[in-house]
Amino acid sequence: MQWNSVGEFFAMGGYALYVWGSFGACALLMIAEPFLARRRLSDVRKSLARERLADELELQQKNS
Amino acid sequence: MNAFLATVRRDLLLALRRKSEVLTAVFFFVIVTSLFPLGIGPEPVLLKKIAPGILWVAALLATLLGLPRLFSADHVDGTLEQMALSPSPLGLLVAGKILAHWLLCGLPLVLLAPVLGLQFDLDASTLGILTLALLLGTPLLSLIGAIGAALTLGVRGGGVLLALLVLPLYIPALIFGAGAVEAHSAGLGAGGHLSLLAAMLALAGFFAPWATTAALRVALE
Amino acid sequence: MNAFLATVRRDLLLALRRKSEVLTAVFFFVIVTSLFPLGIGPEPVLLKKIAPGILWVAALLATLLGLPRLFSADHVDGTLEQMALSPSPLGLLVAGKILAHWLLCGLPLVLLAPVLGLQFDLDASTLGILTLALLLGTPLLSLIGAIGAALTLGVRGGGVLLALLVLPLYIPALIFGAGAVEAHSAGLGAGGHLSLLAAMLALAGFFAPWATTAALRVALE
Amino acid sequence: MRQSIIQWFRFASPQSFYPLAGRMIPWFWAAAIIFGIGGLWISFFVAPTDAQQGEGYRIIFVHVPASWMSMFIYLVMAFWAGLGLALNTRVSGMMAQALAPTGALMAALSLWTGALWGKPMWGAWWVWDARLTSELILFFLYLGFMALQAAIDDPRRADKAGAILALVGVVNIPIIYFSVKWWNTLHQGSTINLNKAPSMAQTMLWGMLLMALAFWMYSIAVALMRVRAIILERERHTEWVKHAVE
Amino acid sequence: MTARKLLRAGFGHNWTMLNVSGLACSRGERRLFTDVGFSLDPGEWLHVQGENGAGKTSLMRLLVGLSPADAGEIRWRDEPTPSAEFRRDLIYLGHHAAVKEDLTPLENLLLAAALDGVGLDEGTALAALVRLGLRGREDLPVRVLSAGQKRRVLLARLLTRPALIWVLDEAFNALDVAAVRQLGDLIAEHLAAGGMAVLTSHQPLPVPGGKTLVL
Amino acid sequence: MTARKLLRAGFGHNWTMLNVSGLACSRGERRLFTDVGFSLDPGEWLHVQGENGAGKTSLMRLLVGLSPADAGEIRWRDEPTPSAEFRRDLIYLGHHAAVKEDLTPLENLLLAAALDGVGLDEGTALAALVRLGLRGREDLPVRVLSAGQKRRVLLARLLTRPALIWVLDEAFNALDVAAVRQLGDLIAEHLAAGGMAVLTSHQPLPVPGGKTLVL
Ligand code: HEM
Ligand SMILES: Nc1ncnc2c1ncn2[C@@H]1O[C@H](COP(=O)(O)OP(=O)(O)OP(=O)(O)O)[C@@H](O)[C@H]1O
Ligand SMILES: Nc1ncnc2c1ncn2[C@@H]1O[C@H](COP(=O)(O)OP(=O)(O)OP(=O)(O)O)[C@@H](O)[C@H]1O
Ligand SMILES: [Mg+2]
Ligand SMILES: [Mg+2]
Repeated sequence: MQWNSVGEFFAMGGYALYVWGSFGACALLMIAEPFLARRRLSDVRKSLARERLADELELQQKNS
Repeated sequence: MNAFLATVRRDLLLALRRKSEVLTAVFFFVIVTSLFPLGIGPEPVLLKKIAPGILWVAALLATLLGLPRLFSADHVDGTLEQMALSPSPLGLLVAGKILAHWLLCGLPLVLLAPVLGLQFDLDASTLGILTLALLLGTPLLSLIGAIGAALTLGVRGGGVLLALLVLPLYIPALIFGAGAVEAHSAGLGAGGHLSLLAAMLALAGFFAPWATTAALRVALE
Repeated sequence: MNAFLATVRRDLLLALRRKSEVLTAVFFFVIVTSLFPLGIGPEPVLLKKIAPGILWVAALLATLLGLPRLFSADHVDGTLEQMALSPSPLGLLVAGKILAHWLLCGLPLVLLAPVLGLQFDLDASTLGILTLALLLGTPLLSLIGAIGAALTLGVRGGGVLLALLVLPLYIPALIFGAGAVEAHSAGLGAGGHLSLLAAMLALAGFFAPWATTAALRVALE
Repeated sequence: MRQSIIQWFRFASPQSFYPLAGRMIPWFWAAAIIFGIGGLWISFFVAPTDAQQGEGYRIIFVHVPASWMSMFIYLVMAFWAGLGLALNTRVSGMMAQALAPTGALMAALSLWTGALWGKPMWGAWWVWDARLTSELILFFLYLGFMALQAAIDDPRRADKAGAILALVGVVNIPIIYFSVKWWNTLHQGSTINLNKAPSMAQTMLWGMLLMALAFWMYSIAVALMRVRAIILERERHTEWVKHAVE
Repeated sequence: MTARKLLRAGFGHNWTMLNVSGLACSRGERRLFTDVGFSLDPGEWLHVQGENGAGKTSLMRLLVGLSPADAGEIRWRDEPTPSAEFRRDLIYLGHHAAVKEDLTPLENLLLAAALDGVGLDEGTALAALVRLGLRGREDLPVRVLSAGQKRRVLLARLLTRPALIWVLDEAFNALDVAAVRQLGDLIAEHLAAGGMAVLTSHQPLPVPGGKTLVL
Repeated sequence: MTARKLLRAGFGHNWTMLNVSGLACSRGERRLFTDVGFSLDPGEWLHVQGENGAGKTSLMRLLVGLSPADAGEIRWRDEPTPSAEFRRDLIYLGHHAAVKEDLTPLENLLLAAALDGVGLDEGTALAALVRLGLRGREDLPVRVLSAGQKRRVLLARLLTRPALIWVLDEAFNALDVAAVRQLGDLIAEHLAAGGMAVLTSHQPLPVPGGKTLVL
């Protein structure tokens, strides 16, 4: 373990901007991407559910 | 004024509908600037020297590439006829189309130029001047280009003829635009170049829509 | 084979009918090369150094500019459908169109390059290499470009999208083409570069018409 | 033989693939997280400070996996695309479409982390080095693929056109790679040479390996998530989708 | 949306609304027609007839002011055209589709209205599309519509913008039997409300009455 | 130029020349038609009917092989299409003009024939144009022709290339009365010589007999 303090860890020996810039960008994008993918999935699901509901309503109308 | 805004909105909507279109003008700019180092070789000193020229030529070509579409789609499908017959003055609609063209093809280049400048290792103050020059220059390119687009409308061989007509007219913008950066690098100050660009922009903003409208009426005859 | 020649003849005839078209690709090439001295400044040593790169990038852009028209006119007016249904194999007709495109947009550049090279003060043997490299490279550009033109056919945002697809694929041609001249100037001999260009040309000549035909069939669906 | 292969791909219909993907995703996420934590631990707490580059070299632990993945994903994408074109299976086209954004993301990360590494090491954000340049071109190829697919709204056509482009690109990638390499090395050595990181310590190798595995698992997980969405979008009017989504 | 309110002043004068006299047109070395004249008052319509190439389209383009005549005069409300007033009173639908293939029918209508500077709410636009049988196609890009459906999108403009004079060049092309009848009804309604129309068609027109001009 | 000599073998077999069965086509989410089938033998023709957007054009494109069917089979001379033989026997004229606006009618005909790999001398081409009423327009660029004249240039291909089966999508559009009659005669001649035809039109067709398919 080469870090003596938390501050030293974050300073990264003077390369903080570059190291945290790299790791930060990776973390940010790699967290964002699955959320975007999931939202896409849930959007489709929602619209499918809406369609189902509309179908059912139409059916009810026909029956009554 | 309403019709003006409606035209801008319409053209933006059409462009967004072709999602890729907005981004691809930008990517063309990026790719063309990247082509030059590949053709010329990777020496940093040399590249730094020719960077402003390359960025300006690339911006000019990227604007040029979007020009044929400015009126041609509306011409082919008859919308332009409808515009000429519309109760709103044609000049207003044309001005709207030009503004939309700049928002789609010009503004993104201005925003992107600093990033590309970094690739050529330009420093911060040079990047500032470059961006400012492009901010003044790209609307000028759109305005002048619109005249050319209208003149070559429906003419056989349009796209290339357009380039031929418009590029010579772009030369002053290129000289003062790229010159501003070089003057700055040489420690001469870019003020003179920039104010000339601004003056040309004012002039073109006044006359170009008018000339474009006249050219369109001829094309419709 | 007859249908192949007929296609070439037809495309040449169509281009000649739009008289301006043949000349304007050439003028675009001339104007773009002339823009650089304006954007970069008139230092002869610098210009001489970047000349091959600039000529190659200009040739590449001039070819690119003619690409959207390669199939789109035939697509819009339904001729392409007729070609796909014609008893002659579509691949043959496509090869004919590519050859015609090269004759119209590539060959003139090759012929003109030495003249433009003189502007940049290149010596005779360098000019020879430049011309030879372009002679091998421009058909390659037409072949690769045809694939892109077919893929973007009838697609929203065509022209600019085409540039985005095709320019990255052009890079090897650019590097070896401009590299040949530089290697020659550096006394290293251009043989290696030129034979690589020739190899790529052979590869593309074999695969590109095939890929283009496949893409056209997709576009017609 | 050929018949049985075709049979197999018929079996891999969207209908059977959708729940299968759903069951696999958590496992890949788990693997990605475990490998990721291990990799990060090594990269920050086990790997020693580099003698020449100080702490700056730690960027390697994201840079190299991202670069590798960006290249590898293109191959996989082209594989699926070619399969779709040859056998006309529906899932293949969807897989190719699902992989492209992740590949582009990896290429972008490689460029970004590389630029952030270059500034302290070479004093420039960007130099026209062979490897950098070919990565940039790879990024453009991804964007071209995505732009082409976005521009065509009939999914069947989009798949086929995208497949042709991906295959053309895959032929070109080696050509591009070598041309850029030679372009650079044939030149007088005015560019700064990209020094290989000095004799990598065993621990660094392990760190990179773990991170690469994490990136790999991550890519598979995200691509599967996206492909599920794409399956539903494209098959929304089939009976099974109506039943699958309660 | 009727023509009535656009009529305003115009009655009680001794001039006709549209008065065309002495028109001549040549294309290349060919004289298409000379000395063509006619006049229209509210409620009247003109059927321009003639074989292929007789000059019907050319006449229409002169009439609306898209190309200049070799000779002759066109007066609208007793003023020479093209006047701003004429353009406000006019709808011209030509051979071209004049719809954006990338937009949906609804967007096409709304944007066309915005460009003309007339207000149009979505409800009215939708009603026009439904009336023209495009129910269920409001949200598809026009590109995928059938030939007849594209024409219908164009024709919907007749319902969304009030105009006094309709100039329709082969508007019945590509329409099916039901749509032809419907367009006929539309024109008849327009005439009854005091509108005017100039039509060409090679088929018999389902509109009663009307003057005839044979080129 | 007649279909007779193209017939060759084909009689005395127990299959029909064109046999279509179980065709299905969907566009977007819409099922346009399912299980469409018909067959044609020499001298027979089919009238495809249906309102705007019913799927007539889509059916024609499946038939000639421009887009793939969702299901079903098309057999020509007892072989599945698209075969090289089918393409040799086929002429398809669609909604599009498919003529080059920059070329003259004569050049258009000659080049179209050359692309198809069939010989065509200038005399025959000229005769076809004259027969279709384009006398005096042979040397004008197609661009300046009227809408109907453009269609006639396209139709002239029917006279300059022998083919067994004509697939004509709304070929009667934009034609004047005389031209409609003439095209009807042309088709009748073609059928009498053993040809086949698939036609769509919203107007009544001036060709006697014929099967009907309503979509
Ligand atoms: C934008 C800039 C950069 C880009 C696009 C980039 C791209 C790449 C690529 C594509 C690879 C994988 C190559 C392979 O495995 O053969 C790679 C690996 C690597 N890069 Fe970078 N790089 C960049 C900047 C840098 C910088 C500045 C350094 C260090 C000073 C660096 C050090 C490395 C190392 C050590 C490897 C692993 C070497 C190996 O596995 O052979 N890179 N980079
Ligand atoms: N440059 C020219 N030289 C000679 N004739 C020309 C020229 N340009 C156009 N024409 C002729 O002028 C006429 C234009 O006709 P127009 O388009 O007005 O016909 P139309 O009555 O609308 O016919 P259609 O019923 O086919 O639509 C055509 O006969 C065309 O051949
Ligand atoms: N993506 C899509 N989603 C839904 N419907 C679609 C889509 N693409 C096409 N359609 C519909 O498919 C039909 C295509 O019809 P087609 O062009 O074959 O009609 P047609 O019978 O030739 O009509 P017309 O008489 O107008 O020429 C149209 O009704 C159109 O609205
Ligand atoms: Mg007409
Ligand atoms: Mg149709």
